[in-house]
Amino acid sequence: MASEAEIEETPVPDGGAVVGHATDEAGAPHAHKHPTEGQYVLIALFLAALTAVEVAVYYISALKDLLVPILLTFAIVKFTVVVAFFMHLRFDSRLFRRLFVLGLALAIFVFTIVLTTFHFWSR
Amino acid sequence: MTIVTDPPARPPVAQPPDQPVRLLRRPTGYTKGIWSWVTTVDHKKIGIMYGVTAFIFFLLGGLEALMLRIQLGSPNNTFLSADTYNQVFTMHGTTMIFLFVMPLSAAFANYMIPIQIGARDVAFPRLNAFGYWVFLVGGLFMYSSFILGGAPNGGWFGYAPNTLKLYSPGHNIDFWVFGLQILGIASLTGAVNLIVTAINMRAPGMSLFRMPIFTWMSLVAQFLLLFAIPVITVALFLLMFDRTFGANFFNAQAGSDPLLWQHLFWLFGHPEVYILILPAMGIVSEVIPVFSRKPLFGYQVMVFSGIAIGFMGWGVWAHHMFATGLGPVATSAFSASTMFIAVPTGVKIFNWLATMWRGKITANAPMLFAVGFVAMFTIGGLSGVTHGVVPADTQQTDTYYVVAHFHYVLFGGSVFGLFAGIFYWYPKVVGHMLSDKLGKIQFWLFLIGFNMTFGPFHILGLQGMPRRIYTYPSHRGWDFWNMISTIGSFVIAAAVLLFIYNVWSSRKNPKVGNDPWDARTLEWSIPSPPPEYNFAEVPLVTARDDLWHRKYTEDENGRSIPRHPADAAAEADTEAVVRAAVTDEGSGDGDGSADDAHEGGDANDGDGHEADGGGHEEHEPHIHMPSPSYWPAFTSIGLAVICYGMIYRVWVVAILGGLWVLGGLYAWSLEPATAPDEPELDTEPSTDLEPVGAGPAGSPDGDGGSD
Amino acid sequence: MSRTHRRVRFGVILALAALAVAACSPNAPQTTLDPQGPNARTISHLINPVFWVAGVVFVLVEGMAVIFVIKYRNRGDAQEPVQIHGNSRLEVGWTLIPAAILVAVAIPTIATIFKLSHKPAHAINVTVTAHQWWWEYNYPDLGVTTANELHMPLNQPLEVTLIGADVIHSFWVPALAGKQDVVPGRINHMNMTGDKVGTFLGQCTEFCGASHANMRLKAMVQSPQDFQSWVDSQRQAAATPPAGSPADGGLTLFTSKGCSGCHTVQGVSDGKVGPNLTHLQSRTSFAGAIFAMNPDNLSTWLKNPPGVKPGSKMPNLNLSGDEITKLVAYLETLK
Amino acid sequence: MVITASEGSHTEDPAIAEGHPPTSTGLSNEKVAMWAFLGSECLLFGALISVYLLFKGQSQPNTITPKNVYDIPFTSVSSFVLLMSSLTMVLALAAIQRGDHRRLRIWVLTTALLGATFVAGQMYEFTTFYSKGLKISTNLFGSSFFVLTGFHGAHVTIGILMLLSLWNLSVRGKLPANRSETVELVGLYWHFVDIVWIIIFTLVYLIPS
Ligand code: HEA
Ligand code: HEA
Ligand code: HEC
Ligand code: CUA
Ligand SMILES: [Cu+2]
Repeated sequence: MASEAEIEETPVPDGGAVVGHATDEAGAPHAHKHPTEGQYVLIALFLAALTAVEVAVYYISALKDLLVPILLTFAIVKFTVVVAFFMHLRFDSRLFRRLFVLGLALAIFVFTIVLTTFHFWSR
Repeated sequence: MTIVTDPPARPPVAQPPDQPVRLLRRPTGYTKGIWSWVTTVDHKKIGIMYGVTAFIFFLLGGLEALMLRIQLGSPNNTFLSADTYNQVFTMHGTTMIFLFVMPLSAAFANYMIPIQIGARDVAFPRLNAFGYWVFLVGGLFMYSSFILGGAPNGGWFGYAPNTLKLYSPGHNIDFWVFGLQILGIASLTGAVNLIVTAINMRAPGMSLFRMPIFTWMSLVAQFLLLFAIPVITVALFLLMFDRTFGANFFNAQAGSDPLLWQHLFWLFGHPEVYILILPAMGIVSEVIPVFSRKPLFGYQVMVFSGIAIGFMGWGVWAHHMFATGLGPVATSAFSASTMFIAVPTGVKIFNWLATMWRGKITANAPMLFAVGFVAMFTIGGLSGVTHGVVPADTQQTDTYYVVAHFHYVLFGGSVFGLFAGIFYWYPKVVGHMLSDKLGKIQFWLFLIGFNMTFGPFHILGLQGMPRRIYTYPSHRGWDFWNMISTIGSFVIAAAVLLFIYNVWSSRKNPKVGNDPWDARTLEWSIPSPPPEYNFAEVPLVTARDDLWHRKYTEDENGRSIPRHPADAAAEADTEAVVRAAVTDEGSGDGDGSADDAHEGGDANDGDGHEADGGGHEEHEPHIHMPSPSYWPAFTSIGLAVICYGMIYRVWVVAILGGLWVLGGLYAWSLEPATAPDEPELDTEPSTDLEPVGAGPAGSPDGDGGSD
Repeated sequence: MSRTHRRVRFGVILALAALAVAACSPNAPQTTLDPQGPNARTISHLINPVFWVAGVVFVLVEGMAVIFVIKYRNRGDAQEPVQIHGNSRLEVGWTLIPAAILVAVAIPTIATIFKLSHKPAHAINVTVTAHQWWWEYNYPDLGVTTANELHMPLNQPLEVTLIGADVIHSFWVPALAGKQDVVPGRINHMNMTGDKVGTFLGQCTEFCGASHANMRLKAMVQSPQDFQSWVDSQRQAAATPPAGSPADGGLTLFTSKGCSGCHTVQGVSDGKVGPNLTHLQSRTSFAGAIFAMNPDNLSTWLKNPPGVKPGSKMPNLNLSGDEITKLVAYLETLK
Repeated sequence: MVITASEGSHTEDPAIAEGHPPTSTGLSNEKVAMWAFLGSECLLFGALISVYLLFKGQSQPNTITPKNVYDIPFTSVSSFVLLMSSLTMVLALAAIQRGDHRRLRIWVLTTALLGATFVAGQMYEFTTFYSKGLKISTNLFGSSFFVLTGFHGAHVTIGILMLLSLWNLSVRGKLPANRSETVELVGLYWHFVDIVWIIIFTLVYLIPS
């Protein structure tokens, strides 16, 4: 039998299951850690550039067979950049990341399976 | 239920006592009578309203069940016409799941989670009230179909294309679609609210792994809701567009594959069934330890198995589609995933048994219902596993064998668990005991009636009786067991009536103290019923089962012994006096009399160590609870207006409803959480709050509109 | 606590009685427990051991629950129980053992899934089209079309192609095979074989609207010879009633009253909405196999189809009694 | 869903005055709620996008297909507009965190304006498609396209409403710097709507069926 001491007094990290640690880099606002306005503008330019390239790729017939992978990669990059910097997920509490990634991963997981049952990939 | 009529309404001390209640004026903590309920933002009152409403819907769903049973009691019966029967079984299933088990679980979650984690309210009290009113509006909306030309008749999972306009003209299905859409809003707001509450409102020291197991299981259920609701929302929207705007999502002639509906529905539907069972499992995990006078066996394992069930629940939905022709590969995969959900569930079953093992068991009503859960749910679970055996399921699916399975898990599981919770927490919520004797009789009637009603379904199913048939010919060998089942259902009905009588007849029972069961968790450390602010001083939690550890310690061979019996009693008395003085509410007295009302240990020990043991009355005036508000109730009604407008294609009405909702939300978000006439941090938040912008700060942000 | 005892006994007895009654129930013609073909038999061989496993777990759990409540009930002694907080070894144990049991169940399950999905050699093809609320059977290779009553030769596999005409239905003959949904927009397949001569009852099992309960069917497993003669008779053209006979009047009404618009009678009409009536009388039942085939039932049917079969897509044609007798007389000739 | 202002009652604790973190994680209720809500939204759009992918190619033969109607240059521009609105949104947040209310209002309005431009573009797109004969009832492509992009458009519209009420609050002096989080919350929602469009633009418009 595990003694009471083991069970009760052992400090159980909050991080365990679904949510962040109580004293997770939270508390004070993270403004100071956030990018500066200048950096924001740079990031935006980068995103704009990616978009431009995307559209370009769409028209370059030479890349026809590579089109899908390229476009997907770009989309994922843009997605991640916005989430990480504009939405501060890179600087904010782990809890926020967990909540969002949980939903995102779950969505990708289940809908991939759904599409598979419709033989989506093979058509 | 009589609870409603005598609410523990008490004005927050801060209120200037001379405030006339005018409709245009903001309701205050002083508002009395019906309006105090319409405008309340107190999670306890909201919990009570959830509970009472859900119970009434249980009666309706049960009434429908009895109609089903009368019709099926004998072959070629003509008690119900085919279409009426289809309406009745559809509404029975929809009611029991969406209007009874879910909201009753929500009732317990609302009432107990904040108290169990030592909070004074949920994170978003007005959103909480909104959730309740939306639920009520959704339920009434769906039931209004009975008087508006016919109730939904497509089954509780409304398979397309049968639910398309072409095959289901008339508004029956529309009421189902829009009704569930409304109820979804209620569930989603509730989920967000309770998740934030459990994550963010825990008292100091209440680490996640000290949270009571009921809070844990409800939290998991809320996460399932958070992610499952959007899926059915989409499914319902697609169906709505098909029916209302001629879209083609489920129209095979247009090249669609109607199985899409089944995937979307069960992608929601299976997590849903765990949403229905996890809170009940949480309740059972609270009740069994208390009445075995032993801690829950393997708390951590219980938590993790709950989480595991939550995760695995996302990988099995297609087990509802084994006969649809998914192909051997997909079916094999889902067959395996389905079976292995039995593992974490089994762990729970065995841990409950291990909790009872070598305990000191008081077999009173709550405990009997809890043990009944373990016994009956196992049967349902086992039939579930036989469903997972795909080839066998092609024989079982859509027969009464399935109906047997899900009634054993839903009634033998959820309902037994919820009744355990009702008998266990009733004294805390209402302030006096239910009759344990009547409770026990009800339990045995339940157990016998339940097995009489649903046990035969196993046989009927295996004998090939399909579900959802309004009639069946004789000489199929189904007559006898159907009759038995019908008789059984009336035994259950008797038990339900007995419960109603119990509530009524026990209303004069002596008041109980804080801790009538000699229980383990925080809710039992405060008065019964609790004051509006729950804890005069937020407790400092030092251990799992904190209250128990304030009362007991363990001797060298691990038996629990009272810490300091003497002053426990003493403090309890002083404290009773204190509270009686502070709150004009006699919850403190009658402690002694509680003993004879039940078999629970000494009613006194425990409260003594609660945070508000003496001397805190000067704190009280500074506890401002958020003020009541009209807006949640007001706003929720707009949703029904939208839906009626949509159904009858009176677009102006729909638009008016939309404006109604927007207006309500806007007024709501501009309204400070706590009325300005109370000295409040609201209009200009004091600086020590900014860092996290928590609390009333930020009230007026416009994002009330984000849907 | 002897109540508890009675409770267990009640439960166990119920369970046993249940199995007993269910297992040997000659008067349950639609039962799944008495397979009459290889597929159904494979399934029951798969599930029966699982039922026993479940039974063992059941007895185990219920037993412990009851025994603990009785054995450890509060006897009012002052001593408190030992506070046991958990035991990792035990918990791992009752995680792994069920897991092992389930592996043992999953392997044969998956094997059987694939086994049953194999397309049998030299099977007879039949296309089953599910309509609200009746079954249409088409033997493309034999050029036979009939309704509600499926004929199949002994020991020869039937390769069934399932097509949905309107909503989702589910085709099921418990004695021969598991059910298979009929999904509009998809073409599903299943196969079944009868290895005993006889008539086996089945029914639509996916809720399909008002008369879902009235969408039944029969599967008739015949000796090869009988099957062949049935096929031959089905191939014949429809009988033409002698001129002037009431049946002849019925024939004229059949076209004038619009029956011909929905029903096929070879050489007379080829309506596609309703069942093919060319050899109506070769069937023992009609309208989703809910009515026995006899003149009285037919005339009741013609009087008001939706009246006797809720929602039926065959409208009430407000026929006079005389018209009905004539029509029935004609239908009687469709041997 | 409705994520309203907090009424976190912990803040009334006498304890807090003594410097306790007002919530157990030290994070604000609203922000946790918003992120949970966004997690939930992932499944909403996940479902809608899957439905589109599943059906875009399933229309009956010789009915309108994406190729017939899409105007990639036009959509690229509106995508760009929405992308830039994310920039102005963060700038607005930065502004209020600096206590610069003038710039806050400018940027909030710009964001709303860009958003409105996007929605206007979408309306134009819908009408042209409609005039080309693509209706929600035309075929599966029509159904799934209008529903998916329509849902996104609705989200943008709601975002615009939220931005306007921010502006209105700020003008009425009801948006002090110490309540910058209100702006941050609206921002989170806004950026989410933007990233959803990033996915839609690629999967729906650029990747041909
Ligand atoms: C409370 C709700 C609830 C719960 C908890 C469950 C639990 C389970 N369900 Fe159930 N189910 C429903 C509600 C629920 N179900 C409903 C409402 C339907 C019908 C919907 C409709 O069609 O209308 C349904 C239908 C349903 C089907 C589809 C049947 C069909 O339509 O053909 C299947 C198929 O696999 C299934 C499986 C399971 C399994 C494997 C579990 C498992 O989680 C059970 C696990 C538990 C145990 C197994 C018992 C305890 C375990 C032990 C004692 C360990 C030892 C055990 C073994 C080694 C086996 N369920
Ligand atoms: C929690 C869920 C739950 C609960 C508790 C119940 C409870 C009961 N169910 Fe239900 N049932 C479902 C969920 C539930 N059911 C679902 C999801 C379906 C599938 C629907 C579908 O196929 O779409 C279903 C289907 C279903 C069927 C199959 C219908 C069909 O397929 O044709 C039957 C048939 O007997 C049935 C019977 C019963 C009975 C007798 C009870 C009894 O236990 C009810 C006991 C309660 C009472 C008897 C109430 C007491 C009321 C009074 C005493 C009257 C007083 C009233 C007033 C004062 C207003 N249910
Ligand atoms: C609008 C179409 C329509 C018309 C007109 C119509 N029927 Fe029918 N008939 C049906 C349909 C559909 C069914 C199947 C009904 C069911 O089983 O639910 C049916 C079934 C039948 C059956 C039972 C066949 C079987 O084996 O199940 C008979 C006999 C029959 N019709 C005779 C007639 C006669 C005689 C007339 C003319 C007086 C007629 N029908 C006119 C559509 C029609
Ligand atoms: Cu066809 Cu049910
Ligand atoms: Cu399921």
